[in-house]
Amino acid sequence: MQINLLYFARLREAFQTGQETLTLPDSIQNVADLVAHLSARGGIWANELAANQVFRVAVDQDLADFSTPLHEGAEVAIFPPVTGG
Amino acid sequence: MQINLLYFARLREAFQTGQETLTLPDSIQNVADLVAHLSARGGIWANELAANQVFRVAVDQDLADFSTPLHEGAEVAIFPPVTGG
Amino acid sequence: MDTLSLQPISISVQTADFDLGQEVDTLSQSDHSIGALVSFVGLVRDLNLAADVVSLELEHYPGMTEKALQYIAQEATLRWSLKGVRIIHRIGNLRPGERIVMVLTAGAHRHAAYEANTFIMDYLKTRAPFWKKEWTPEGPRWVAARENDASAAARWHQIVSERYGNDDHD
Amino acid sequence: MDTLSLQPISISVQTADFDLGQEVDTLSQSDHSIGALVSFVGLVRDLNLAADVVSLELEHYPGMTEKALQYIAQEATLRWSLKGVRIIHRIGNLRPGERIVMVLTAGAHRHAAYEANTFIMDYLKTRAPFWKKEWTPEGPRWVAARENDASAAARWHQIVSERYGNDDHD
Repeated sequence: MQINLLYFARLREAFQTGQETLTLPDSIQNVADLVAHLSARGGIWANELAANQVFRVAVDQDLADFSTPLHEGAEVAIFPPVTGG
Repeated sequence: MQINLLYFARLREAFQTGQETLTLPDSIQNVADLVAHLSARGGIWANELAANQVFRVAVDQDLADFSTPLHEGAEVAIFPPVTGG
Repeated sequence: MDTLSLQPISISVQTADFDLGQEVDTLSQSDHSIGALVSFVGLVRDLNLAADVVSLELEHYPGMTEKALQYIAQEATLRWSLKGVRIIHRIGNLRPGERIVMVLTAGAHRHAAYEANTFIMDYLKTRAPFWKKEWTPEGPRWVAARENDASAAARWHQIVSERYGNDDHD
Repeated sequence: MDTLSLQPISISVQTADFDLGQEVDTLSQSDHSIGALVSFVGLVRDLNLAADVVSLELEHYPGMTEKALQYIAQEATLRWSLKGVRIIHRIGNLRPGERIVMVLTAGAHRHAAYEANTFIMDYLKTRAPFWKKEWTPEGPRWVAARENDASAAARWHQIVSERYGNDDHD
């Protein structure tokens, strides 16, 4: 399936991109699979998405957890813990 | 001793006065004594200051209880539970 | 904990209306270490009043009123780390929708400002000598005290002693 | 419980400043059954920032921001009996002393307005996608999230389920 990926704040700067469109292999079904897939890129991706890092994921603009399923055309955002208010 | 008595709101209207200066017999030492003294006037005084009535007493503009002592020149106010805010 | 000079307390008992935005601006511009401003505004409401009520009259005990409000504000600054407290309570005749009371609490952190504000209103409702009278075409009637208000104030004795051994509870 | 039409929710994400007094007036004049109005205003504070910080920049996730704030406000109207909720959050560049966020909650009774306001701020701080960056002469740095904020939001799950089986808790 194809998804639209967004990055915000510190992670947008670390990944040096705010957006990418990604076609995922069939084995990737949920958020955990996606994070592992991105982490496999190595370098900053492996560092920032490591198990000891704190980050948030939203699917279709709702906060998600690792078990949240992905679907064709999903908008998936990865960002640091929020600091508004 | 001589005290200055103030009444407010519903009690001011019931007693038909907002203020009186009272010279108390020596036996009256605290708020409980004073309330009994006023209650002994009978009529509306006995009704409003009966044990089953809810009212508040302030001595020198601080909320008091039945054991609060009185003193020469004290300002004693008797009023219904407050309803501001 | 801040010194008392950093916790300005300001109390007004007045017939005139007040401007909430201006009150908040005055307090926040006085000190840029203020991060959180909580305000409570109490209004004369329709539902509280029977359909035939034309207006509300607020009687108070001059002298004790100011003393009670000052005491309540000082208690709040002792219990929470605050940068400022402002209380305005109106007296006289008020119509439905009009403002009766305003409590502003300012602090570095929001939880102190929220809790101090709630505390002040709970105490004000049970300790400050104000009385409301409803005016109707048939005549006036005094508003009865709410038992809820007394239990809300009593609850603070327990909550504050249980949870706040110190004032660092943001 | 009131119908949803009696609990108007209004959300704004904007670069412009706002007028607290006008916001409160607009809400209170819309419904004379409102007896209690609680507002929270968050300010950029000096202490939060190192001495060399010139300004704060607020980034957000357009689309999700509005959705998250709407969700938070709706949750509050489901848990407490409210007459209205208004949330404004600013984005862009802000200097010390400037307003960042405003939450207004209106109800017939004060405890619902206080608690709903605290609830909204606790959730906003952990669920609404805003990020703060401090600008200094040496360059920018991202503000780190506070662990306190996450635990404050988590506490509501427990408090609300323990204390509020129904929405009549003035």
